[in-house]
Amino acid sequence: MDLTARLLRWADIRPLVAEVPGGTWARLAVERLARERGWRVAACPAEANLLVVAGTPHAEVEPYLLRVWQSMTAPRARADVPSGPAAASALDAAVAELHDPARQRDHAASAVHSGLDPEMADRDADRDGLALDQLTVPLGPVLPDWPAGLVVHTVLQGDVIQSARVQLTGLAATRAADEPVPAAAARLDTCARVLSVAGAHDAALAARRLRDEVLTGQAPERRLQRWAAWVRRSRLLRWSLAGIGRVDDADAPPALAGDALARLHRAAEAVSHRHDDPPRHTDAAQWMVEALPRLLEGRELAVARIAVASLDPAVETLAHTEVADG
Amino acid sequence: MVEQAPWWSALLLPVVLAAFAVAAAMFGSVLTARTAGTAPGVAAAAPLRSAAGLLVRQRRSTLAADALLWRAAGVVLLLAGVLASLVTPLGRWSVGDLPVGVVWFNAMEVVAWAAVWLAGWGGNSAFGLSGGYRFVAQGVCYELPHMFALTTAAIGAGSLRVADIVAAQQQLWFVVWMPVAFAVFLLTVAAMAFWPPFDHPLGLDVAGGAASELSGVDRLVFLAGRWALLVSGSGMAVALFLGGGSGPLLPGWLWSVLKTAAVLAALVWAGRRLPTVRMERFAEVAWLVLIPATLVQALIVSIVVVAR
Amino acid sequence: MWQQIVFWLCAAGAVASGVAVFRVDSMARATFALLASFVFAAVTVLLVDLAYLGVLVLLMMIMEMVIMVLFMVMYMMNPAGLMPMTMVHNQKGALGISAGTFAVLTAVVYLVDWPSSGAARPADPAHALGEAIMGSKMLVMIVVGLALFATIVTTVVLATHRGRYDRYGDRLDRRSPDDPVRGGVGR
Amino acid sequence: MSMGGFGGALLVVALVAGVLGALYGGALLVRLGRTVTGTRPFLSGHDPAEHAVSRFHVRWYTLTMIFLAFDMEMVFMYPWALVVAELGTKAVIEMFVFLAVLMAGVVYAWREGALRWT
Repeated sequence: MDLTARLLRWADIRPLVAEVPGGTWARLAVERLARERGWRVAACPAEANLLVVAGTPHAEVEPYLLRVWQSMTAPRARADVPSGPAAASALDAAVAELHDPARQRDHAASAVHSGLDPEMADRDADRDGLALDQLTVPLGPVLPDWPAGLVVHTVLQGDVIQSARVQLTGLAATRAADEPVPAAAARLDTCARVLSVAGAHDAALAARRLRDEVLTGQAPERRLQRWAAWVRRSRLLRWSLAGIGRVDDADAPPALAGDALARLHRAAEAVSHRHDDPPRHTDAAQWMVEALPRLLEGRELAVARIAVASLDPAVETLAHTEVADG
Repeated sequence: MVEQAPWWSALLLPVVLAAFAVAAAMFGSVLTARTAGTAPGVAAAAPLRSAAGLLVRQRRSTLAADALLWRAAGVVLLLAGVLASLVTPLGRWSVGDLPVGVVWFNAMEVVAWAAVWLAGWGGNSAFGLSGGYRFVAQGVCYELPHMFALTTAAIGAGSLRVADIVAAQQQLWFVVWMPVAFAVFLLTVAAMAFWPPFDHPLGLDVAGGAASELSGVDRLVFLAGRWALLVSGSGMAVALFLGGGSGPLLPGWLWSVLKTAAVLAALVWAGRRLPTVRMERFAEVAWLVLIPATLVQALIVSIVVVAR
Repeated sequence: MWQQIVFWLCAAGAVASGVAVFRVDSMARATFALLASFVFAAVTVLLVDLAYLGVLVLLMMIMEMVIMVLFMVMYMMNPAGLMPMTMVHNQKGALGISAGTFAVLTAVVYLVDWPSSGAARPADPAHALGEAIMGSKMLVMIVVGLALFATIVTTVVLATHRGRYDRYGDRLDRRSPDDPVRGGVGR
Repeated sequence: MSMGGFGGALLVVALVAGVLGALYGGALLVRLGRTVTGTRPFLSGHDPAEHAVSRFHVRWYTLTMIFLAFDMEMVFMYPWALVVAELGTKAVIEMFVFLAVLMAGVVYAWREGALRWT
């Protein structure tokens, strides 16, 4: 056995999870398995060696997945996980592929890159009177801690969003028959995303673990309360999230009112008191998709990411629509 | 009490730093496993397995990347991280006991400004660019409090030589009468090493930020450089505020190792607990709270020094 | 012996990276070539046993060049040099002026009968510097302090697009400022 | 050793160069394939429309200018730390008046909103 093969077998697995509309259950299963197996989820293709597609991708989404795949270098493998129960076997097969030196050398030799050549960025006026270059930076569909099926085409100058346009992609693949994720688990999932984007690594991981345990009905009360208490009490979190993604319109769904902090606190509260009402965001998706450009324009990029995570629009509940910028 | 070690001690410096870094990474990994509810034994090997994965990984270069500057980023970061420890004593020995050791340490730390910006710029990626610029903003906020914390220890000893600063703590560790400087120093060491909660330059919200296009051995070198900076900072915290190698019973070098390990463990632990501090919000705090706080601390220390 | 080797390596390195500043297309490369040049120069200062000055040059120049690169990238066309371009204008004239300056300075170095200082070299130059700043050169420091204060104020006046009246209202009566991006103190 | 202990620094530089050589060399030996060039940077699954290396709008550029002015104080403060104990009260007053003047500038900048992202 040569050294490369040995190292390859021993190397860690870094999955990049791309959720497509309708793939929530698949993603939950993948995230649970990744956590249990001690895999650290990757933030970008350069870091990842395993592309996990959670859900059955519509043809519309495939080009995005292909581009991500092309920007990964060997060792690499793709695992298609159409549903929750299929996750374990799909991941096992992908890991076997990752550990196979012959196949990985093939992957390495066959790396191809296609795509249009980028152009030089162009200038435009900005709110502070400077006219500097603008970059088109689409957020989604393949981005960690980002709602499935959502694409926000932003125009950035520096790290401030000048304009945002929302596009929904791959919705045709959603199956109405899928039963919704139970409210408590959905709330924990949203909290985990907000905490993760806000960089509270430990609390995000704890939320994901609790979410998985809630789904199997064995979340220990003490740990749940401790987590909720931390989220409510952390002053740094309070200071860091205050005022982000504030929704105060009269026509807004009441469940979304307030800023990212208020929404997070309400979710933590509901989880710790085991409120069993339906998840707050399903009915609000349409409103959010229309309101997003307005909420994001003029915001700093990190702030915009936190705002989207805390609103967590369930766009897969919507029909395939294109929404113009607001 | 601290003296210049023989020339071959320089050979040990990277080894010692690497040992600290690997141990700390394992510790962090075990903490993660505890939160995730998985076996800590398996998790301990994770950092090494991650390094193995990066070694076999095919390297990549993005379209129109400035490969020279991009690759230089990791190399320079690692070099600076190791050189920062040149003046840090381990018990009685220090590899290079410079008369201006404190300034040298500061100079090596700010190399990270250049390195992280280059890593972000070189990859020709929007997310990378954003991460690189975030780090310069962070540097602009943290360098002055950091420098005042360093100066406070220097005022206490009346010297910029780290050996003298350690010697001046024979009676009383500086942390006792310079608690603000110590706290700010730890905070800024984490910020200079873009360690959580100051990891916004490598933030998840911009897909890994400055490191988002780094892969394979390039990524390994860059992350190793970050560890070297963090370990160097912890070692310096021990020398400047925690009495260096002084302590009962055990030999000096062991005290240095134990104290450094404790500081490092605290940084690793705290980094996991706290949410990321974003500069767009923190800039004002750094300039209007941290700088005045360290200035008042420096004033108190200089009054004590003059009155003594 | 090894000081000689280091000196000549640094001298050659400083000149080469100095030349590179004008030969590269990219603003980033030009700035970091300039930084490399400063680093080489700093090492030569260390060689003459001016530890504080040498390390200070390193420290300041790294920070300043990184800040410079922000502005170079922000305000120059085509900062990455992806389109072919040249860093120099009036090439012949510039070349003549720089060659002439170099010749004059070199001549001055060799032709002037430099006096040698009779004073003993201080044991610790940094310490001597500290004494000078607090003693005979006190006025210099105070003037520099006021100049820096004036720099901060002027910079803010010239560079900020919105001032306190935009933030706190015409009567400065808003309790918390109205800013596009929220800050950490004051709201 | 002359050069006040900086000889050690040269040795460390050489050593780190060796370590880097070993890392890159080792990676060259065990790698799965040649370096891939021309990869598109990650943009959430899209092709980039423009080169990212462009005139980046630094929102906090006033802050960098304030920093540049303020950090000049380092030049004085490090040597000052060496002599403050000897020179006594006068040195303390002089330095902290100097710093207070600079700090007043910072407070002014804060009031004008220069410490915020525009």
